[in-house]
Amino acid sequence: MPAITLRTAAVPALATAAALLLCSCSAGAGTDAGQGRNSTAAKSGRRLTTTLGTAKDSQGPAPEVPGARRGGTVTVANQADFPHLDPQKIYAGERYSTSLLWGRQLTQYQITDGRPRLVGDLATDTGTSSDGGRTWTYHLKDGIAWEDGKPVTAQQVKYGIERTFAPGFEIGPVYWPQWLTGSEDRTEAVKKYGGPKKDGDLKAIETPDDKTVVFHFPQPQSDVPYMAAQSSSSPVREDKDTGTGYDVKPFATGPYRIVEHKQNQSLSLERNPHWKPETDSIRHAYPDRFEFTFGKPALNTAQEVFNGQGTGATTLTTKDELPPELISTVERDPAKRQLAVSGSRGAYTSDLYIRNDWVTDPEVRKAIHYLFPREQARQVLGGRYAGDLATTLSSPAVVGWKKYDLYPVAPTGDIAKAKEHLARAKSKVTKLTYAYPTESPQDDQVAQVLVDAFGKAGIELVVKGLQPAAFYDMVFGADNPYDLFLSTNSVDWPTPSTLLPLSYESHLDAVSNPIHYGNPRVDRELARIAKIGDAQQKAEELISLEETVMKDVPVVPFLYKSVTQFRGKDIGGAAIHPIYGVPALADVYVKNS
Amino acid sequence: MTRYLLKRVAQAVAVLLAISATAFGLFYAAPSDPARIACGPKCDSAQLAAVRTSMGLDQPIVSQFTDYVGGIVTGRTIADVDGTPIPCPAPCLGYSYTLHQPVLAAIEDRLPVTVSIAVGALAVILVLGVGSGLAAALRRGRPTDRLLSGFNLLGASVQIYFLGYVLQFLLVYSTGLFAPPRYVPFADGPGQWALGLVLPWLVLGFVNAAVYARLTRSQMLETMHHGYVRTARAKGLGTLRSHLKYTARGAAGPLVQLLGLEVGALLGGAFITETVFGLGGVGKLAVDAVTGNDLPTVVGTVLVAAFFVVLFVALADLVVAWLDPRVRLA
Amino acid sequence: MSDRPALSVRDLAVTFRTARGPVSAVRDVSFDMAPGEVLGLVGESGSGKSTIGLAALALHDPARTRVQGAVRLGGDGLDLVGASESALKKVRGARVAMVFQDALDALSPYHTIGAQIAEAYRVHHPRAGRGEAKERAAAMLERVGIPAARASDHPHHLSGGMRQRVVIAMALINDPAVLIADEPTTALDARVQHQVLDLIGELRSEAGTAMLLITHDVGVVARTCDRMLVMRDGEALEEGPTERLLTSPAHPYTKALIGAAPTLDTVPGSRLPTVDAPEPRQRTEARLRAAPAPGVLAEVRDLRVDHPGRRRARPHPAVKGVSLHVAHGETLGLVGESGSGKSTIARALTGLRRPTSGEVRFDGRDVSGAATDTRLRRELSRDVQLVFQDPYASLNPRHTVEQIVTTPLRIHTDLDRSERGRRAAELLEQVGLSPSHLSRHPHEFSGGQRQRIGIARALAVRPRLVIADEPVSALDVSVQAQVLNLLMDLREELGLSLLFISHDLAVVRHFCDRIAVLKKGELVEVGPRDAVFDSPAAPYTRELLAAFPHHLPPGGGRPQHVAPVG
Amino acid sequence: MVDAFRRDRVGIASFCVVGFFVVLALAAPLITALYGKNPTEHYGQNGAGLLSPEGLPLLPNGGISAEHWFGIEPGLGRDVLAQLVYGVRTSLLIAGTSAAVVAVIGVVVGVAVGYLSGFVDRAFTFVCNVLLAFPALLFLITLGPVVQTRFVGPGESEPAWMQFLVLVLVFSVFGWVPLAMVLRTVVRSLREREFVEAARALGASRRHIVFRELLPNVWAPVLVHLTLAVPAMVTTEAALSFLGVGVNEPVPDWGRMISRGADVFYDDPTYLVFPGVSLLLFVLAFNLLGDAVRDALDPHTVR
Repeated sequence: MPAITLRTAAVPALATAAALLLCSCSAGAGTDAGQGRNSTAAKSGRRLTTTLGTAKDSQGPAPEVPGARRGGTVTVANQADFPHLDPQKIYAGERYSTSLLWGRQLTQYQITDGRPRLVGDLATDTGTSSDGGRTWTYHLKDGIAWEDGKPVTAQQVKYGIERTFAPGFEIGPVYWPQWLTGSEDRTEAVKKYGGPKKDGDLKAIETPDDKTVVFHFPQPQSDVPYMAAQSSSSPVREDKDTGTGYDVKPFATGPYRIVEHKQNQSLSLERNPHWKPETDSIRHAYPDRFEFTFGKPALNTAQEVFNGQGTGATTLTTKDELPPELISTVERDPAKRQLAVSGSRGAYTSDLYIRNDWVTDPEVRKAIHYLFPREQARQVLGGRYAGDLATTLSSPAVVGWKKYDLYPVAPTGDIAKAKEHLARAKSKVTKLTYAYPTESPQDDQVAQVLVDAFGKAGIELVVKGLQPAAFYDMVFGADNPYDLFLSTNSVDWPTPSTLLPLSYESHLDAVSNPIHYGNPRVDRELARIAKIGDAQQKAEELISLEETVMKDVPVVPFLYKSVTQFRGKDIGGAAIHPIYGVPALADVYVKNS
Repeated sequence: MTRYLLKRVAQAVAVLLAISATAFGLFYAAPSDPARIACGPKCDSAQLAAVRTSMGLDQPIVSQFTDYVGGIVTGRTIADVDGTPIPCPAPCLGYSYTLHQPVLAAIEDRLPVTVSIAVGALAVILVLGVGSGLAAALRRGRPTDRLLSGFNLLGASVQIYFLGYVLQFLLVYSTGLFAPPRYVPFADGPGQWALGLVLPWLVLGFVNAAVYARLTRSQMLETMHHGYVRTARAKGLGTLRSHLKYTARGAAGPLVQLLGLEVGALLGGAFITETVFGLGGVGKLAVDAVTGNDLPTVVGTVLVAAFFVVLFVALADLVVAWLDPRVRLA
Repeated sequence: MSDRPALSVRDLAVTFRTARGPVSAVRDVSFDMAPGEVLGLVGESGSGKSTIGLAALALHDPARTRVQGAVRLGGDGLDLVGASESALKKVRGARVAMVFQDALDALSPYHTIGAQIAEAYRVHHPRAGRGEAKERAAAMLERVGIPAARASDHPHHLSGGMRQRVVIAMALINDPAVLIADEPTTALDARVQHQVLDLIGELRSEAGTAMLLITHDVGVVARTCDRMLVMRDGEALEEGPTERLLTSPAHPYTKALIGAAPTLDTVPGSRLPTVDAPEPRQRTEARLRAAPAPGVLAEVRDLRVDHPGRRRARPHPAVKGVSLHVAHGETLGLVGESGSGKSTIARALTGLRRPTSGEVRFDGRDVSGAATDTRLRRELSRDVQLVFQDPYASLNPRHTVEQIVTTPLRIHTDLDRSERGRRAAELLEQVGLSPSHLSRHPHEFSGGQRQRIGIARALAVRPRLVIADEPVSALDVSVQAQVLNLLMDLREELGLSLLFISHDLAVVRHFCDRIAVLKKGELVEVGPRDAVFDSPAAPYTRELLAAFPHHLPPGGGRPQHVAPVG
Repeated sequence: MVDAFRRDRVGIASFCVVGFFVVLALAAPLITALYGKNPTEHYGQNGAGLLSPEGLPLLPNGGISAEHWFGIEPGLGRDVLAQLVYGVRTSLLIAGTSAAVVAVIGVVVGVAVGYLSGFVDRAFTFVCNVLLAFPALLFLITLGPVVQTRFVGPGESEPAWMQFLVLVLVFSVFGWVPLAMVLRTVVRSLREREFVEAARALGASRRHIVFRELLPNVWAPVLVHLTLAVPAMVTTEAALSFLGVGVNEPVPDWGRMISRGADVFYDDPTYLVFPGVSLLLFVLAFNLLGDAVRDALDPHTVR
């Protein structure tokens, strides 16, 4: 290279680096961020009592949100797109909540002052049972229509539920197939009826006229009104059923319809002219449009929202949570603190799952219970923002929840006690494996926290980070090779009936019972309780059985999950949906600006 | 010429075939089963087998590959997970079971973003890299040269993921000097389009410009010593004019070739830039596909990225031949 | 035309700034050129002659060069030193023009020759349209003897001579008052050189342009210049009318410079004067055959060598059926212009090129296959060694002199390290270098020294035939003389047989016993030295001889300008 | 050459900085022992008063204190200085090994192809075209998990050496191409040089020509290429960690630190600045060294 080289020019480059170094001073989190100051972190696991509304409650329109205005465009920014929009494939709180914008079900939760009440949505009420809970009847409201103006019929509701039997719909809830066929599990159910394309008409559902749906169950069912609120209970028009395409762009019955859905990029909603507020006691439709954007890192979205940059002022998130990195910034500034939308994340709990058939010795599981560094792990996940430390299996958000703490332990863990229990174990445990999805660096850090704690108790914890897809594949697969993993789960609706019977019954497959828990006494109890038709009694029995299960330490309760999302300053009405655990979009409006 | 083009096309096809075969073989060995992911966790083995059949995963890999290549040429019909036939016209790059759309359509959706990033970044590279390289060469040894070279050295040493975040924090979120990075289609207003992308352009351009600045400078200095530049000055041409007309022309060859490679690479997706600024281009699609184990999309994006590289490298060769009549295309 | 000199240089000093401090290239040079006069600037490489040429157009990079003194033009007396860039732009190409040495380098490969010539016109005739400039360029091309139709060709389509004509056309299109010609013909074959010089003279005298001819070749000066100025190490040594300087040089260096290059009149085989020894001990008589030839040592019979064609093109022949031989103890000279196949024959003889057909024999043995048979080549190289033209390229830059000189010993002998070292020292002494140089690398040596290293390497295994391929043509005249002297001494001492290849008739005549003349791969004439030079049989030989510059200034026939003594 | 290098002050300075990093890498255990911290201990979590409940350092400037000179890591509260020092080790080990492999493959292939030409050359060009057009980063992202699931049993963690090996392997697969291409061109022009012909004329064998005549002439471009390739590999490795597919916890790694630092940048910029600036310095020094080596080896350089 001829002439003067570039290197004599290193000096400016170095100077820049040095300047960068100098201006990087920052205030520590400790300057005014103490433990006891105001925090936006919500108390998680708020106790709930979900009531069943009456037919009157089910009549629209929904009670106005005070101060709400019509008009404007709301931007909903999340890093990830919805994996599914097909109503029969939707099976997660945030998707339930979002799909309320365009989808309607037989029943739905009406929220007033933060209290949920189950009311009729398409149906006039939450359903009437007869025959000891074996027959449930729903009548459809008048004036309910699709986005093209055609009325919603009972046959379309039936068709929607029939779809849940079809192949490809395994990812949705299994209750309709199981209940309607009286089967142990879905695999058995679909042998009896394989969906509308394969086996045509499903006899268990009758539609005597366009307005009436009658369910016939071989066994008594008490939770049908709740199941009727699930997205699976949405009507589907056979002529609009585009198969997998329906998963990208479903046909609307709710207040909005989907204009365009570019996957992982955007989803645009506009008003559905054929939706009538007077038929709907749940949803509001204040904004003219909803624009969902996907792909932007949560941190960027948060910055824009808190600073009101770009469309930030009219943006809110339903999936992206307040990044832990921004917590102290937000807490320092009251104006920003207001923009955090927090609450209990429905009935979600996070637990350390232990494969009971491998870590068979309860003493070892107890040792894990004692050494588990709850506080440290939670600190990595954002401290109290992650939720409150749990002592029970079910969330306080479940109807009838009772507090218990079978093996009290300090939040930071009790290594000495753990060692005691390990000493009592029949065979010495020196090595355990822990799998986790590598979704965020926090996952890696939690793993390191665990390695540290297990190490102190003399157990080598082998940690294995897996791609998220591979992780879920693996730990819920029949041949899951890992001893431990953290899992966040929820009951499907706020009664205890979907918790123990669907996860702690020894015959269940790995997907439902990934810890392979099996206790003959619990099995017998569950069989007995299954026959109870009275919802109230059933709930009570299940709650008391929970302590019996937890005596075995099948899992280590970790957190009652909290959620903190955020909204722009011009977004009104954003509050966490008490059931679905995300901001309820159906109540959101754009403030006067 | 025609003969050259034909030969070139044949070479390109061979390269692309080799790349797609490699990608196919590699991602086939990926950790999780695409069928299981498409089917969901609650899928039993019978359902899984059905899904595998409809996805064609039960075929031996070689026949899967030949089907794939056949699809590119003639198009084909692919069965979705539930057996729904999906038409995928030529050039069919497969069908994404996660996105429920043909891979090419998914790429086409995101290509505008990637093209927008590439265009702007390229402009920055040209102005900042080539421009400062030219200026440094013309003022070699003087403070301008040192300053520009230092600036470029910094660019060569700094990382997008470091600089991107720091600038984003300083210029967007702390001071609001720049609009938050986002993609607005060009058709919705060129102003908005440019405003949303200016920061990614600057960062990507700055980091890549260094190579061009160095190459431009050293090429210019090398060419400057050629007699014909002196001849031009001896004719009475001004210094600047003779450098621009003669030196620059002589120095352009390697630059054009590097640019060809760069344009190709940029159009294949700027993975890190797109990740840092949250822009949903082809790079993001590819990374998402890898993490989501979306095999068809991964192979498709690899192939498209390689296609752009091959295409623009070939174009660059043509430009070089046009620039330098001594180069014979053979 | 004014009475003032067309170009007047006063106390010119040029200093380059380098990382290791200023380097003075030219000191206190003064001279005048009358309008229409031809001044020869003569000197060896590094004497500063080209620097003066560039200074006359103020083409030095001001950032790295300091020019002092004055360079005044005739007419308005503009001093180019310190003139503004805009003033200089008007001068360059219009009033002072330049012809550069290497036409291939001086012409832009990217533009057509027509465009390049037209540009030279348009720069100084801003109002002239494209069409006019194009016409002017075409006319100028015709004047330098190139069909105007070739204006749209690129330089690489033209031959070396034509390229030089283009450069001349470009320089003269604006009828400059002063033409600076920097080694305008050095890269060309003698005949072409002759034509180009004639062309310059013709065009120049038509327009009355004064010319500064920069050259290392005294022969060129002799036939072209009115006056000459001898430069050495940045200083002007001697100036005067060409004739006077050539016949009675005052300065010993001038004397050496003139005598160093053999001419067609020097006594063959005599020791040549060098700068260090301007008065060599003269061999009084021409070398006779050192030893009578008892037989043929090496020969080629009906040798044909084809260059492989590029890709699918047809191979074209480089040597078309040549039969030659070198007898024991004899020196055969191989003469021809570039592309005549001289080097190809040398390479066929050393086993580096495979003959397409014909026979190559050494000492009676068929060695045609040596190029493909490593063992055969190895055996052949024991007896036949090659001295290369380029002393820079033929030595591995990463090796020490010892490694270079001992490589043949490693290959061909069982000598151990210290023995090889001793032999290397001996060889260095033999070629006039100090054994203390053994551990140095080639780049620390001058061109002449490197060529000595090359000769030492060739002699290491005591070969029976040395093939010297243009061994002195890359060297300065005085160094050339030294190397020729060395070769002659070694030949004497070791009784070598030599195949000596050169394009320089005088050198060949001086050095060789027998001469073979090649033309385009064919043997034109072969015979004893005197026969070939005194009574050439082939017309081509006569043509070559006619084109060769003689030292003595031609008696009259050319307008003589009386130079104002400066 | 050494003399030329010695005269180059920036070159010497960058050489010192690079040397400093190499010493850091080699002496990491010693340094941390003297400093009294280790890179894997969760100081912030195990000691009180260092991290807020949300996991951010309580002390200003990322928790810089007499105890923790460069502060502590948000979240786990590991010592930043100890992590940085061990991070150099990771970077240099991977880049150094890859560079060595690249050098061997590049030299062997480049020199062989340059000398042989013909069919070998066409095959080589094809392979180069394929590798150049291949999106290398995407390949890198995918390969890690593939190797992990194929070669590591579920009950074992992927050993650190295997992660290193995968990275080295991939860097080598893509890294030798430019070097071999450069060497091919160099050797092709060398082959035409007269000294090679001179060696042939001396009767030298092919082996002699390749090893004694050609190889000594290619080590200059090799050295230049490698000094510039090392920082490139270090940054690519960091980029992979940034994308979440680099070296796993708990092996300290600059890329992961930067990635994490980018997350917490708004509250704790110090944590981004230390690894970010370290990487910048490291790469800058290596780039400068590469330039210096190039200049020192290039006899034509006029400075």
